[in-house]
Formats: sequence, C-alpha cells, structure tokens
Amino acid sequence: MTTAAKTGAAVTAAAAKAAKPATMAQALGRALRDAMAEDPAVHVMGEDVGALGGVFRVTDGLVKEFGEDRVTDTPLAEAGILGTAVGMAMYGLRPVVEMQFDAFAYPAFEQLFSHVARMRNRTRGAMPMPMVIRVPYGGGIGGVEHHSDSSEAYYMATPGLHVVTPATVEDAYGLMRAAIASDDPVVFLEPKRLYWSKAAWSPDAPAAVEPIGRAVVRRSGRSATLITYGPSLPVCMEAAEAAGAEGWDLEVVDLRSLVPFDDTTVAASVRRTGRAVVVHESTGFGGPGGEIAARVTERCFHHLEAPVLRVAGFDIPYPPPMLERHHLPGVDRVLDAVARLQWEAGS
Amino acid sequence: MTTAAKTGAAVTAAAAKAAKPATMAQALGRALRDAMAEDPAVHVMGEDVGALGGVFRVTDGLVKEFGEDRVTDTPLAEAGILGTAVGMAMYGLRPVVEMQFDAFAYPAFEQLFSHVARMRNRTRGAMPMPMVIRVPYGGGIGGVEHHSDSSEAYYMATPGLHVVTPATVEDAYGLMRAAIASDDPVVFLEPKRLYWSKAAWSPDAPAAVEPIGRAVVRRSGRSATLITYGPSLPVCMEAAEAAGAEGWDLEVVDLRSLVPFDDTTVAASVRRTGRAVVVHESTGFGGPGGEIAARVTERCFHHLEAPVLRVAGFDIPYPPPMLERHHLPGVDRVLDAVARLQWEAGS
Amino acid sequence: MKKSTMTVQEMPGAAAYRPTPPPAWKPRTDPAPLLPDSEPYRVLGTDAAGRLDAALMRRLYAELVRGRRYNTQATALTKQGRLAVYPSSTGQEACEVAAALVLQEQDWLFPSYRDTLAAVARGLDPVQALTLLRGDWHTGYDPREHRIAPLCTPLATQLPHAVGLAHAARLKGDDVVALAMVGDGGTSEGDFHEALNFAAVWQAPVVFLVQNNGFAISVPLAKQTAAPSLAHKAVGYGMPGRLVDGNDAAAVHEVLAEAVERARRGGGPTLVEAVTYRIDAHTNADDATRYRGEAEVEAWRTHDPVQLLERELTQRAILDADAVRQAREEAETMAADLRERMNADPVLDPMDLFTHVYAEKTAQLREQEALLRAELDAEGER
Amino acid sequence: MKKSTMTVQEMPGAAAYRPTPPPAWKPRTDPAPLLPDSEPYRVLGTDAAGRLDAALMRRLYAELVRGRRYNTQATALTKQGRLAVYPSSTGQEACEVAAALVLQEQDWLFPSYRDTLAAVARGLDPVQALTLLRGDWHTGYDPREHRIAPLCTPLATQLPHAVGLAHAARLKGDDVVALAMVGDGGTSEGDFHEALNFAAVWQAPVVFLVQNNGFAISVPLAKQTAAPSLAHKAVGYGMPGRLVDGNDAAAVHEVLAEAVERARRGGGPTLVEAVTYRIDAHTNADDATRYRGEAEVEAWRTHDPVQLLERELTQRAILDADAVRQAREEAETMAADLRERMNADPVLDPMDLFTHVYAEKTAQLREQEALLRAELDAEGER
Ligand SMILES: Cc1ncc(C[n+]2csc(CCOP(=O)(O)OP(=O)(O)O)c2C)c(N)n1
Ligand SMILES: Cc1ncc(C[n+]2csc(CCOP(=O)(O)OP(=O)(O)O)c2C)c(N)n1
Ligand SMILES: [Mg+2]
Ligand SMILES: [Mg+2]
Repeated sequence: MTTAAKTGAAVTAAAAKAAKPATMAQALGRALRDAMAEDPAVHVMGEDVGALGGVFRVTDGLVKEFGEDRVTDTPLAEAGILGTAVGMAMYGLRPVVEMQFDAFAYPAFEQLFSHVARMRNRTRGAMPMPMVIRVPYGGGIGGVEHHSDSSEAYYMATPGLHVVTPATVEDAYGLMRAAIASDDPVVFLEPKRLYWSKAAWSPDAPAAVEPIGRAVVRRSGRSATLITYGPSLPVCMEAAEAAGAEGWDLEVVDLRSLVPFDDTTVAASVRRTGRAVVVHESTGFGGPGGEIAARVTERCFHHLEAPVLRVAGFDIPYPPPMLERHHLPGVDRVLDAVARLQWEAGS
Repeated sequence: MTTAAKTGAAVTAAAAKAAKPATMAQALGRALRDAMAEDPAVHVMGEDVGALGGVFRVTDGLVKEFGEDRVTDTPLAEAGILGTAVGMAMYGLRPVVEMQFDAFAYPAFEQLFSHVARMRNRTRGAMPMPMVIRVPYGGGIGGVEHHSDSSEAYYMATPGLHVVTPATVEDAYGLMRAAIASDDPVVFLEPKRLYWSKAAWSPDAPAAVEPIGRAVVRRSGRSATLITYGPSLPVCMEAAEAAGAEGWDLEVVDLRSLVPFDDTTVAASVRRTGRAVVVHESTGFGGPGGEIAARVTERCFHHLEAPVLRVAGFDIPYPPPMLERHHLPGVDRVLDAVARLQWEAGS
Repeated sequence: MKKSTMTVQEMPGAAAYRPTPPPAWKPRTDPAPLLPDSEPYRVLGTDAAGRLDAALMRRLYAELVRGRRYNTQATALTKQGRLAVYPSSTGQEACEVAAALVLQEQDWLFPSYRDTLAAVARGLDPVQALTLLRGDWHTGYDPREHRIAPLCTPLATQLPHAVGLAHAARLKGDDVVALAMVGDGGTSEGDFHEALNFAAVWQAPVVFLVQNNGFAISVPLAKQTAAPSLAHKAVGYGMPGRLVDGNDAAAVHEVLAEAVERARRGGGPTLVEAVTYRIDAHTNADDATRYRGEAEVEAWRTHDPVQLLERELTQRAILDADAVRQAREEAETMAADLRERMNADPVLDPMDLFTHVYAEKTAQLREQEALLRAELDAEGER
Repeated sequence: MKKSTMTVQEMPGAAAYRPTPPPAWKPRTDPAPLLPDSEPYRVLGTDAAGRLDAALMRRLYAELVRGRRYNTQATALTKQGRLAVYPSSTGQEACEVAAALVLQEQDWLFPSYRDTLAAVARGLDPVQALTLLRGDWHTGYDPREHRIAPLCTPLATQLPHAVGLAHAARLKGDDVVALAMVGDGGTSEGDFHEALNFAAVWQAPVVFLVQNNGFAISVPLAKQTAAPSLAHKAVGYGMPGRLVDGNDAAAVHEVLAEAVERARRGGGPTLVEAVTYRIDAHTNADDATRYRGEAEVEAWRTHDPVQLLERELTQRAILDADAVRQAREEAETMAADLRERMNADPVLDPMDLFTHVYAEKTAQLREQEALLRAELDAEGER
C-alpha cells in the first residue's frame, strides 16, 4: 500500500496550523478532496453528489474543483452505481461511491456481495477492487421510514469487505484517507447523527491517516469496558462520566473498524477490567454485538466476572421518528447494563 | 393462526400407513402440494418451478395438479418475483416464492428487508405478509461459484422475518406446513446437500406440523452440547457418535428455527452439560454462531466450564468445489473444538 | 461424432433447408401502436377542449384548488415543526388529482412519498395521509380499507407490488385495476424494469404513471435518461406508452382514464409519462438554488395546472366566479381543519414498538418490552 | 397566500401565456433510428452474401468448426467427471465466435457462464477458460492480461461492469470498446436495465449482445417478455437496437462489427439481439425433455450455424474441401489437446483459500490458516 504510506508522509509534512471547529461532514469532504487532489484515479459518484454536494453536503464543492468526469451525478439506481464502479475499478480507477442512505444501499447488495467482495479472490489477486462505499447509517436524526437503518451486520457477514466507521471528526478524515488508499473494498459507515458533531480540527494539518483495523481506548478505566463504535461512542463516553457517581470507573473502546476486528486492543482491555458491555444501536439479535461478545468471551473467558452484556436497538424495524428515542440505546440503558455485571460476585 | 391449528388437526387425523423412504426434496414438495390442496390462497412462484419442477425438483408435479395460475414460472428477476409476491400477499394470497440458489436471492434483498419484513409493522398489523421465501442454501454439492452460499446471517439480522431450516425429512414437511400456515413471512432455508437425504417417511401420514420456534434435542448427552442446524446436523450426529471413543457423551441440539430462537431448549441443555460448541458452515465472523454463543453465555454464564466455542466455515468467500471440503466444518473439526473445551479445568 | 464431420451437402434434408421460425424467432409484432406521441398530449387550449365533461371538470378544478392549498398548508406545517418533512407536489396537482379520480371504489392506488395528495384526493383523511411525514407512525391508515398502499419511500419498489396485487385480483376474477405512481428518477431503478416486464408478461391490469417533474432531487432528466421520452420505455415491454402534458388536468385525466379502462377490459398495462415540474424544492429540507435557476421555475409557473384549468373552464363558462370562490373556500376550510388537527400532538404509545413486528410477540420481544416498560415506569411516563 | 387567491385572468403575464418548454419538456427525438428491423437481419442466403470478405469468412468458419468441437468435447468431459458442469453453446457458435472476432486487442469481453467459447475464440487457453467449470478455482486466467472479464454467473450483473470499464477507459482517453454478453432470460433482471441506462446516459463505448436462445433454463421467451423483440428494449434507453439472425455468422459479425465501430467512434452503446437456439440442454445436469419437444430442436438443427456458413462458402467457392478438412483437423487437434490436459488432475493448494481474500491477510485469517495447516499436517496431506 504505497499510496497509504505516501499519504501519511504528506500529511505529517503539512505545517500544523491553529485548529478551528469543523464538522464530521466537513472532515469527510476534506478527505475526499485531498485524496482526489493527490490521486487522479479517485472518482466520486452517486446520487446528487455533484451540484448539490450530497444530501449531507459531504461532497460539497468537489464537482467545482474536479469537474463532472470525476464527481458524477449518476442515474438513480444503486446496483447500477456500484456495478459500474466495479467496472471502473477493473480498469484501475478508485471509485468512491455514495449510497444516499443505508436502506438505499440494499438494491446494490448483489453487486456488493457477489462482486465487490469477491473479485480479488475470484481472480487470485489479479483484479483487486480498491473502492470505498460510503453509507450514511443509523438513526437519531428524526428521519422518516428507511432513513435510519443500521445495516452493519450485513456488511460484517460478508468476507472480502472491510467495514470501518468513525466516531470523531479526526477519525472521519483519517479513516477516509486510509479507506481510499486501501487496495481492498471498504464499506465506510458514516454515523448520520455525528455529521454535524464538531471538533477543533485544522483542515490544514489534518489528522494522520489511521491504518484500518485498529481500535482505540477513548477513556481508561478499571471497572468494566464499554465496547462501542460510531454513533454510540458519545453515548458511552457520557455513560462513563455518569458512572463515576456510582463508583464505576469505565473504560471505553472505540472499535473504528468492524472488519478487520482488533481483537488485541479489545481483549487486552477486557482482561484488565474483567467485565464488558457491547453498545450499538443496530438491532441486537444477529447484530454486531453477538460476534463481539462471542469473540471477547472466547479470548477472555477466565478473566470475566460476568457474561459480556449487550445494549442494542430492539429487535424491531426502525421506529418512526417520534418514537426513536425509546429504541436507541441511551446513557440510562448503558448504565443499567453495567449495573447488571454481577458486581457482588466480583473480585 | 387458525390455519396452523386446522392443519395440525388434519394431519393428526390422517391414518398412519407404512413408511417408505422419501427424500427431503420429496417431503418439501409434498408439503407444498398438501398446503395448496387445502388452501386456494397458496401460490407457488419462481424461476423454473413449473414444467421443470425447479432445479432441485421440489415443485415437481405441482403445475400439473394446480395449473399455471397457481404454479407460475416468472420472468427471471428476483426482486420482481418477491416484489410481485408482496402485492399478491397484500391482496390476501399466500405466495410461496422460490429463490433458485442462495446467492440469487441477493437481488431481492431490498424487497425483503424494506417491504416483506416491515409491511406488517408499517401498517400496524393491517397488512400482514403471509409468505414463504424458499432459499436452497449451503455447500457440499460440488457447485461452482455462487451456488453454495450460506446467507442465514443476513436474514437473522432482519427483524420481521422468521428464519427456519429443516435438517430431517420429517421436519422438512412439518416446518414447511407451519411456514405456509404462518401469518408472518418465513425465510425457509433448504440445506442443498440434504435434498437427497432419505428417511422412512410416509407421505400418507406426514409428520406433524411443527410450531415454528422450537429447537429439538436430537441426541442426549452429558459432557457438552453441540448446537447446530440444517446441513451441519448430520456432521454433529456423526461427531457425537465418534466422541464416545474419547469418553465424551455429547448432546446435540437441532435449532430448526433461527428466528424465533428457542432460548429455553438451548439454555437448558447447556446448563445441564456446562459446555457448548456451535457448529455451522456459514462463515464464522458475523455469522449465526456469534449470536448463538453470546445468548447462551448471557443465560448460562455460571454453568459454563469453558467459553462457548464456534466451528464454522472460514471467513472467506465460498471456495471452488474442489476445495470446499477444506472449508466445510467436518467431524474432525468439531471434535477438535470439543477437545478445546478445557476438560482439565472442569467438574 | 459422425454428424459433426458430415458436410452440409451430405446432411439429410439439407437441400430442403428453409429456416423455419421456432419460438425464439416468432414473427415480431409491429411496435407502432406502443409508441407514444412525439409531443405531450394536450386538451386545454386545443380543439379537444370543446368536448369537456363540465361536471367532471368542475370536480377536477375543485380538487386542484384544494390540492394546491393542501400543498402550501403542509409546507407551512414543516416550518412550524409539525411535520418532519414534506415533499410538496405543488405544480404537479393535475397528476395527483387525476390519478385519484380515474379510479373506482374497488381499485387500488400505489403512491410514492410525494403522492400524499393523490391519497387525499382519493378521499383519505389529510391527517392520516401525513402520519408518515409527521413521524408518529409509518402509515396512518389501513391500506385495505382505502385501497391505498402505504406511501412508499424506496424508489420504484411499489411498482412490483401494484403488479402483484393487480395480478392476484385478476386471478381471483375481481374487477380491480391498480394505478402506481413513480418519479422520473425512479424509472432508472431495476424495480421499475422488473415491474413493467412482469406486468406485460402477465397482462396485469395496472397503470404506471410516471410524473416526470424534471428532477430527481438535484439531478435533471438529461442525466437520468437518453431516451426520446420516458414513455418510450413502454416499447421494450410490449405495452403502450402515452406521453401527456402533466399540467393539463383534462389531458392527464383522459389519458389515465383510457389506460385504466383498457386494463379493466383485460387489455393489460400502460405506461403513462406526464410531463410536469416540481415548483418547490425536493422537500422543505432541500435547497433548490444549488442546482437550478429561478428563470426556469418562473417559466413553469406560467404553465400552472390550476391556472390552466381555471382559465379554460372560465372561458368556456364551465366555471363561474361563484364556483371559483366556493372551491377556494372549501380549500381554506380543509386547510384550517388540517392546521388545527396537526397542531395537536399525536397520541403516542412507546409500547407500540413491539406490537406489530410479528403476528405474535416472540419471547425475545416480550423481554425487550418488559425492559422498556420498566424504563418508562422509572421515568414516570406511563 | 396572495398569489394563490388570484384568478388566472388577474395574473401578470397571463395573457401572454405560452407553455414554453423547460428542460423536462425538451422536444423529443425521433425514435425511428433506434428501432430494430422487423425481421432478424441476415446475410447468408441473401444477395448481401455476394460481398463477403473471403479471408474473414474462412477464419469465421474455422472458428465455428473449432467452437462446435470445443462444445462437444467439453460436454464429453462432464460425462467423464472432468468438469463439474458445462453450459454448452452448441447451436450458438456464430454468436460466440463473432463476439470474439469483432474486438481489437485492447478491447474487453464480458462473458457470461455460457460464453467460455467466446473467451476461447478470443485466444484464451481452453483449459484456463474451463477452470470455473472444472471447479479448481473461480477464474482460470488474469482478466487484465486477456481483457476478458471473469465468466459471470449472477445473471446480468456483468453488464454494469462492462459499462463502468468502458466509461473509465473513455475518461482516460483510451481507445477501448467493451462487448458484454447476456441471455434472453438475463434481460429481465434489473441490472440489465440499469446497465443499459447508464451506458446511454454516459454514451459509453459498449455493445450489449443478447443471445436469445429461446429459453432461460426451462422458461421460454414468451414467459420472459411481451416485447416485439428484445432489441426493441433499446428504444427505452435511447440507443439503437439491432435484430440479427444469430445463426448467420456473417450477419452477426457484420452487425456486431458495426456496433463496435460506432462505439469506438464515440457514437455510444448499441443493443444487439441475436436470435439463436440452445440445441443442448441448459447444462449437462438439465433434462430438456421436461419442457420442450424434440421436433422443435430438430427444426433448429436444420438452421445450424456451422452448416449455414459452410454451405454458403462452399457454394461461393470461398471454401474448398481442403479448407473444410483442415478446419476439422485443427478442431480435432484442439479437442485432443483439451482432453489430454483436462485428464490431468489440477494442482490444488488448500492454503489458497486464505491467500486472496484481502490484499493482506488479517490476523483472523492467519489464525484460520494455521488451523487448516495443522489439519492438513495431521492428515499428512502436505
Ligand atoms: C432506492 C432509493 N434510492 C434513493 C432514495 C433517496 N431519494 C429519495 S427521493 C429521490 C429522488 C427521486 O426522484 P424522482 O423519482 O424523480 O421523484 P420526485 O422526488 O421528483 O417526485 C432520491 C434519490 C430513495 N428514496 N430510494
Ligand atoms: C441472478 C441469478 N438468478 C438466477 C440464476 C440461475 N440461473 C442460471 S442460468 C439461468 C437461466 C438463464 O437464461 P438466459 O439468460 O436466457 O441464458 P442462457 O442460459 O439461455 O444462456 C438461471 C435462472 C443466476 N445464475 N443468477
Ligand atoms: Mg422527479
Ligand atoms: Mg436463454
């Protein structure tokens, strides 16, 4: 991955300037811009990514800078978008594809499962699929039906894909650069409700390119580990703060990458704390939490004082906006789970 | 579910006759036939389900008996098949849809996830979706690329669907009857490599209609529980026999229904044995095993002598037929996992 | 092996060779009857307006006025936070209203997210029609009671539903036609293709109405298709295509009525493209100035469906000042009622989350229900 | 509110009203040039055969003979258990061969599972072409080296790939045309629709060849479409459609060559429907007697592509007995070589399972690799 290395160097070389607040959407857009400026093979395509700048404005300004040949408003057909992107990648381009909302990626699933994820394997490495599939995901934005799905389980169950999701403005930039630099297809899950989250972040000295596959400890603690990602990170951070009042010192791990999964960081944390709760807003049954809890248990069984618990969305279709707050795991639900970690039996 | 009850009664009332060997494919076909004869609302549709009788001959003879209006060779388009079936169900029919192979159900996933699974919920129960989506799944039949996928994780992660899979000839009949009688959409996973498995089974006194959602203990044992379903049941039964030589008395649970999940039966078994291995051929990461291991651990933590282990297909695209035997979990791999259940530490 | 080493001269019957046409080569039918007119069909401002049905036109007019008012009122409600979002059909009322009026009681309407107005024109309570967009539930009415499918958001996915329902009704021998609505952008989706093909093969009694309003959010028609018209897509399915001026209510009504009648007679499906224009932004959340100029919008304002009909009917003395006033008053009454009822908070029960996932709650859902109930009790909400 | 209560007579500019056509209403182009002939285009047996290119025809003929032999040999290999499955293109060799011959070195071929022969005619090693169907790997060659995409099984999914690749090449300024093959059944899939639409909108240099062989496994064309012909689908995308006798190698070659040339010149995509017939069952595993009679097959045998060409060329003295013999000998040599090489067991390495899932093996895959290696060591296999 020479591109990634080069990118990293370029970024490090940039002079650090005073950081101003930027949104996650802006950081993502900046990452696209920088990648496009560096590598003419990078193309952005999707519905409304041009003049409109995408419905979340992530691609704002790109068509002006790079023209319609590289920033393309496609016809309205997700399988067609991803399918033509496969052909473009076959010819050596690096498409960055936008799916407008999570639920609208479903029509593209045959292309994703049967081609994007398998082309490298099918051709014994002769035909890699360096592409990024951007999927705004999750709820909490008051969206009507089909605008708030958490579809990460579908992607995780598909070998051949990388699946990453940022939870901070810095990671949004760094992970996007890494995703574009990757020679494998990356499903890039963008937490909708964090698009407008802000952080002091200087676009002139952007965050370093994160290698894909590394979780990070966002908060150190000794009582138990909250394992989370994307939209649920702020919830867990808040819960960890609140837990202090109950005498619990919680560690928070932000996975950042669901595939590959960073067993090392996660297991190390749980071995230290002896207790863990997985938190995500995707439905619980068949969701990411099962896999995570199972692998943590496989690796840390004799360190565990209690079963790894899961706090997740209910096993229901995503509810209408006026009811979504009852569905989404909030601070209280996380703390309730922590309380159920069998403290009386503990060390 | 009056239909189900009625059906059960009809079946029980049938006179028992001498059982002759029948294949799973025949039992499935017989279930379709009996359901169609009983209820004119049942329609069979898909690619090649008519004159050909389906590529696995499950629908053999149906078009002769019921005519093309009720057994319909559709145009070749899976989203169209499932989408029109949704419309037919809206009008009160009970479509039984065949997807020719697992991987060819992917084009229908938007209709499945966004409509089939949600229509009842969307309309507050006014518009249920009583339909069965038949999906031949799994490998071991020497199929070339795209003919051996195990896609159950995708279905499990979608609330609103039932997901069932038979492992025996009797269950093939009983579960299919229950699936057709259900007022909810049922994804009916048919293990390809068991299509030609035989059992003494009399079509004149077919097996009872199984209520969906009940696992069954196929073999009692005291050392550890093998939790499995569909194509892996014979593997586990064989492994359990072989394990006797090592001094292990294994219990085998056949889930039969992945959704709803029978926590009661599974947890009761694991509490008894104190050890468990989940076995399936779907890829491990993000596959059904994670969910199963996690829920078993949540419920049986203090009864477990070792972490619940998983034996699954590797995290790779399904391999070409000449290599598939290395991918599929076989008896040895199951026994190896049993050996890793920390016997020295046990009671 | 023998055969394949024979020369054709040696082949038995080779001399008599005449390529007879087995099935794959059946004589092709003439596509001419399937092709749409080269210009959108119009009635208003043409001689055809001489034979307008006065009663029908007055009804159409009243519904257009009401429809316009409904659109402006619903948009106003988004500003007041009473609707989560509203995709306005301002400028497209002729299509919305005609689609509703051509159907009989037993027929079915399959609207998209933009077509609340069609549902309302069909008789649905305006508040129920807005439930999805207010956000208290996904659908606010019983589709079977009204024979209106839920407003559909995933583009073009409602089209196969309409085909399946129409087909099922025909199999049962029922006299039912389904009319399905979709946008110009939606025609690019695979589901559009599959639905039209199934409909034609099955000769299902269904009418597809494409409202070509020029845009799919920001993407103009020229980036959506290179076809002579969207109606020309009909040819590839073997069904007739009709091109109509979507702002000419009389023309849209006539073309749709013909198509519905044809379907009812067993003549199979029709594809109708109504050329219209989305006067408002895609939704209240959209900023249309990013992708189109005001001049274009202004040009279309001069071709307003309400005004076009009003002028024609007034000129032909089908409509008088009284009728115009009455239509407006009724529209204002509807708007006031809507405003008032939408200003009341809907009654919500969080426990509904678990009620209609399955016919019977699974044990798993009952556990989760208990968890939520405990939370709500703790909050003191219930 | 003011505006909406004005009557149209009061509206500024209302008198001057003239519905000008903004974008959604642009003047429609004439569809006539897009429409295919009403009968499949033919060369053999017509006056057009007078101007055949002798050298090209001899080449075509030799490839057809070789192609037929390849099909019979591959089918024989299934009986010997040397191939997992073979979807024969017997009867369709004219399409398979012409598709390969019209392309230049730098062009790309996108075959379906039925089109190994096209890949072989393009120059691919026959054994490599059969890797997928033998089952030792999914693809037996480097697609970039040969500019042949992997044989594609999920129907119609290869079509958008061809469009994307052609589009990418054009963006880079490269002279590349993509030719994609699909069956009659495949035209019903959404991906067919989306691919053709993208191609037309982007004016991508791509040619779509539909081999209408009468069946999708057991389903006859009449249950697949109600269109006048599959070529008529072109109209709905704004690209030209051509209908050709798929068993007339000269005609298929001419029509495809024209389409490729048009694409190369920047004239955009073309849809070609070649009417042919699947003489063998769907694959060796299929039982065609369940859904069609022998009489139909026999009728088509009299319209055999190899024989048709052989007779015409012999009559016109383009081909003599020597050339016929030579073609057959070459075909036999190819078959013998294929037989021999396919009789050797392919060299397999189970560890390949993990090699090309990702650019770099994940830790997880390395663990699984170790597990398999241990198993193999225990088995003594490695
Ligand atoms: C499958 C799918 N993809 C994307 C979207 C997001 N989306 C909502 S409306 C819209 C544009 C639709 O344009 P058109 O079909 O012309 O209908 P209009 O909004 O103009 O009435 C898009 C892209 C969606 N709802 N469904
Ligand atoms: C998406 C998808 N659905 C179903 C299948 C199973 N299948 C394989 S070939 C075939 C029939 C294809 O018919 P056609 O397109 O006419 O091509 P032909 O086999 O006649 O060359 C079917 C249904 C598939 N391969 N892909
Ligand atoms: Mg539109
Ligand atoms: Mg065919």
